[in-house]
Amino acid sequence: MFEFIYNILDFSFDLVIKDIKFENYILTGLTGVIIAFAVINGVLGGVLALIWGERRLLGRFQQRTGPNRWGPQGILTSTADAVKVMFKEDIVPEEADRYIFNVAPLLLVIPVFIIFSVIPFGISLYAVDINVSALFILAITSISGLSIICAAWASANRIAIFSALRSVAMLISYEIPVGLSLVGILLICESMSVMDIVIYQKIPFIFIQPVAAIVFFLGSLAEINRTPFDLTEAESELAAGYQNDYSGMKWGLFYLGEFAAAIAAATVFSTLFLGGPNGPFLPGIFWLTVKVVAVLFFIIWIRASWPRFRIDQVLNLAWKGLFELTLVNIIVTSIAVIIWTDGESNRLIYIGLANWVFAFPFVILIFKMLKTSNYKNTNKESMTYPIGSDTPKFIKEKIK
Amino acid sequence: MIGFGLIKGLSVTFRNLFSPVFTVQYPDKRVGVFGLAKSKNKSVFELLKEEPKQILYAILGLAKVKVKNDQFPRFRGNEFVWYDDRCTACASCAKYCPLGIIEIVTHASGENLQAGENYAIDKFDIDTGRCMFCGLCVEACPYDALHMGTDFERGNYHRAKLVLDKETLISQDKNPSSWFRPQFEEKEYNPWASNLSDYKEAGRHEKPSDEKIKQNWVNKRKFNG
Amino acid sequence: MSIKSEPITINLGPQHPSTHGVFRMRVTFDGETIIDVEPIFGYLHRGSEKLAEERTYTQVVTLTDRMDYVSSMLNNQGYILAVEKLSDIKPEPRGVWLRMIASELQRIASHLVAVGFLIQDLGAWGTPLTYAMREREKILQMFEMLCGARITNSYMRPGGVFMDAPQQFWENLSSFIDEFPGAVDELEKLLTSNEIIFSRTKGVAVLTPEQAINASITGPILRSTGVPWDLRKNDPYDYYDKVDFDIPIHNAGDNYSRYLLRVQEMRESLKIVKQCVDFIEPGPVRPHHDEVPFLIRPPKGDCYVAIEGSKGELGFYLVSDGSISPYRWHVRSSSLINLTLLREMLIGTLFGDLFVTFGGIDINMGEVDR
Amino acid sequence: MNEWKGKILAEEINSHIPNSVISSDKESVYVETEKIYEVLKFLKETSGFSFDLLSSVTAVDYIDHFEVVYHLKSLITLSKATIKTKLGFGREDQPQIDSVFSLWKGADFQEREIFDLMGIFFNNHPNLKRILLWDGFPGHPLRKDFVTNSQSIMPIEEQN
Repeated sequence: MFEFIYNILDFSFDLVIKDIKFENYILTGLTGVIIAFAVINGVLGGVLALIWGERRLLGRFQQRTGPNRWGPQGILTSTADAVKVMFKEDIVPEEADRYIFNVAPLLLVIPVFIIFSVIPFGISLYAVDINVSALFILAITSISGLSIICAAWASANRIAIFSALRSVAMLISYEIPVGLSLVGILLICESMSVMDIVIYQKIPFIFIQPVAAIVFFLGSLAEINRTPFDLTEAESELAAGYQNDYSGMKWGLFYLGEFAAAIAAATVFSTLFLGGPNGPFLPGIFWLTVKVVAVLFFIIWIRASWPRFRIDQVLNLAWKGLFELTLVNIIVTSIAVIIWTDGESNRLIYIGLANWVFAFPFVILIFKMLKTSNYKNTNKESMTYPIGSDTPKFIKEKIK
Repeated sequence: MIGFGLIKGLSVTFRNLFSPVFTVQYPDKRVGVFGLAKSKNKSVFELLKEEPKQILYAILGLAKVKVKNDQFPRFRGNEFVWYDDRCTACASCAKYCPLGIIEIVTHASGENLQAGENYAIDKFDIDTGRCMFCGLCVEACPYDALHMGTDFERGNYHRAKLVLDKETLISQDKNPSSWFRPQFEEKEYNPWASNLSDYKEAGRHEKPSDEKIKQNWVNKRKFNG
Repeated sequence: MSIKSEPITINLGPQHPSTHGVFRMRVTFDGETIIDVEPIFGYLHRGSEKLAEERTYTQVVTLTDRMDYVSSMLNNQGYILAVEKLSDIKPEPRGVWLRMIASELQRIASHLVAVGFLIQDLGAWGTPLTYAMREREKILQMFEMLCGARITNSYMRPGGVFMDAPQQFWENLSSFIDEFPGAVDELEKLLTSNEIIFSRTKGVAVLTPEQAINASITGPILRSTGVPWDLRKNDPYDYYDKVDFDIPIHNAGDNYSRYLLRVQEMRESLKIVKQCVDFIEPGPVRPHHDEVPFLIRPPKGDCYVAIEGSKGELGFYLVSDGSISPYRWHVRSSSLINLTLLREMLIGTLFGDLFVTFGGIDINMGEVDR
Repeated sequence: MNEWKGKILAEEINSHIPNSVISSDKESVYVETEKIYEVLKFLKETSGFSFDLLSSVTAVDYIDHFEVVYHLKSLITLSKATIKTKLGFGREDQPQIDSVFSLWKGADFQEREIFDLMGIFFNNHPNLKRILLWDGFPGHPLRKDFVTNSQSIMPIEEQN
């Protein structure tokens, strides 16, 4: 991809001027700008489409129409919203720390876009191929927590602080299972490069690493603050959480960052577990889009159907459930990898079978264990209050 | 077991994804090509011949059709219907109004002196800006002169314009609601289909003939004993 | 190692997405745990009781609509029963049956709102709420057929109801009776066995029957603690002694049992509506104006009438001095009194449970502040 | 549900707590204000009465005196009764009565409401402050001498 654009630029430069100084530096920079421009605008377009799609779909799930006024089927609604948000008054609270207050939205948005730099959109269609890109994705996503705590602290709002503390607690808890869930894949592929993982996925890894897929999916839901883990915003408890004091385009950036994160999470999931751009006949970008849309549909479907967890339950799930599951997954996978070494035919199928047989039952077991609530269940079997057990005194005397 | 309830919930929402919507679009609704043709009672080809621009709009999803949602006949609407021919200026409505928003000013007209002098109405104002549409004024009216209306689109930027004065009440379209008017329901009268500008149709009683008035007059003064 | 920490006090409301109106709480947290709650009322206080002293007995009906605006019919019924008892009016049977149909439908509508918003407070993104509202919409449309208004009904008058129901109403009612059980089943399928709802509401904000009765808590909350106390059964008014229905009770006394109880009560209410439709016979719906005039002048005296509202015992205390307007009108609002134990229920729970408990109590600010 | 006749209930109360009943009518018993707590405690805790549910507490302004009305219900004996007491004769500034908060917690908000709107002071109430109106509201609106037209409902600091 990079070479392709670089060569085109080189060729067209040569047509106009020859022998400019530092030609390769200029060309490298220009190529980078073009790729970044394409990717970022693609993601921005995706965000607008996702906002529209989510609102329409939620509407349909709830037997409503959803937005349908601007453009065909209301597709321009999110564009109109974006324009409106840009022109809204920008309010900074008096007691806010202005500098951090302004920087926080950017801190949320930029890392999300950086993730897309290592995602392969086709078999040889990627911006950069780092040899530790899986680790890179995990590292970059943690920055969003910093952004949220910056925003909350700077806006000097107690409700926002609650939201930030929840966010940090969740981020710390879910980093670990999400990171460990990838270990199984890395063991099988013996590479940390996303490109290598994609090439290795003759069978999508969701069938070979079911436990890891579940853990990764739940973990990424928690990291992007979607239902049932949307405790950071928790509309019915914290109003809007850390965004309470933001308005105008700064709020718009938060909104953008959240939806871009949803797309990023869906893309990473479909790259690592659904085979990414792998698919018959059609180009890779098509298959990737189909998979991303499918994952996003599932995320929206969950949002339409389930309520939210409480904070202690969310943390319990991470530490007492998902963490153990990843450990089980690592043990089973590493034993399987040792038994069926590289080069063996049907290696993936054997490893997958081992995972389904030995690791997957633990999902049921651990979820069953989590069912007990830490509250005391005072379920009384019999009625205790003696209703109608006595008669009034004046009637008693009458009977006498 | 954990998970089954959640999956059941997912199945319920998924089934509803394909069931028809229950929201009502108002004041207009977006339609496709077929919807547009249906709303104009034409086939798509006729429409394509006559109004190709409209077809293009419909394909783009910009075509809209006006929707007017009919309420039920008893709907207590915004504009009051008042028949000045029926009103005797007794001011029952003003007395029964819990908020006191009906203002009536009368003077002795000097007409019909024999049967007891009639009142002429100088002012009949209803401040709908403060009205809560309880309908007690209509219930109180002994001569069926005042009726609830059936309109609800009187949004305005000035509170003063919400006051219905005598001229507006006389001149505006008369689509009375059948709230506390059983005679309308017996007739199966539909406020959205027809107009009731004739005061004679709105009442519970026929206006008595002169002969009957005379008879009443005599009966009242009959000596009992 | 110990980290220095201090409690944090947050002011929730009067503008908050899930306080069900303009309700304010001053909540003190230790981390996420609630250590103190102080409810603050009065943001919707309109002085209905004072207003009633300057209005006639019929005009006060319009004030009752605006008290608990999701169960206006029940408020109308309670008030009208008090007026009838005070001035010794014998209501017409058809009027009473219509009154019962209307108020039971209103109870269903009110419970639908309660269940919908309870789940909304749990964080479900509107889906159960829209399903509940879809059913409530049908009831409100029937109310519009009956009396021309959806919320502020003013349907009942001393001696019965103001007008007979139109033919359209009966057709809609019969189709509603057929369809509604299916809709409740759908709602229950979505919610009742949902593990998230289960884990979040089960065992939260537990009340014992002794606590609840001592704090004058009535209605679904009392019944969820295992006390089968329903004024429709224990102190029948109108014709509730002629219809056959059960009082569903639960023993746990937590938020989950409050939710389940409301769902079961909806089914019981539908049962009552069905029987009322069978029992109703043609006839006048209110006494003639000669018997019960528009301006009622009850004899001197006072009376207290309580009905089983959708939120608990809804009492009306009327004092008459023989004039056309009540000398004193007091509403025993169950919404206000059910909040008495809010502090005791919430202390020790987490932030997430706060609004769930609040939704489980199901108050209406119009009735709390009046 | 049985309703206690005023006369029978008055006799019962008077035989246990002498000189506590002033009079009785068809449904209600008028009790001495000083003994209201004692009488209600007796009615709550004695078997045969066991009024465990305080249905409603309210007050009426009869211009020359106030009247506090207690509507009691009993879930155990399935009966109900009305107890009334007259106080504040001659419109003394702050009529006083004992709170029943320690008997029924349900009296909490209702007594606060009476204090707020009617201006009757409840002794021994742990948290007696205005509930529906704000602190500093001029007067008590449900009293008959509260004139709505002339009295501003704005807080004092905002009036100037």
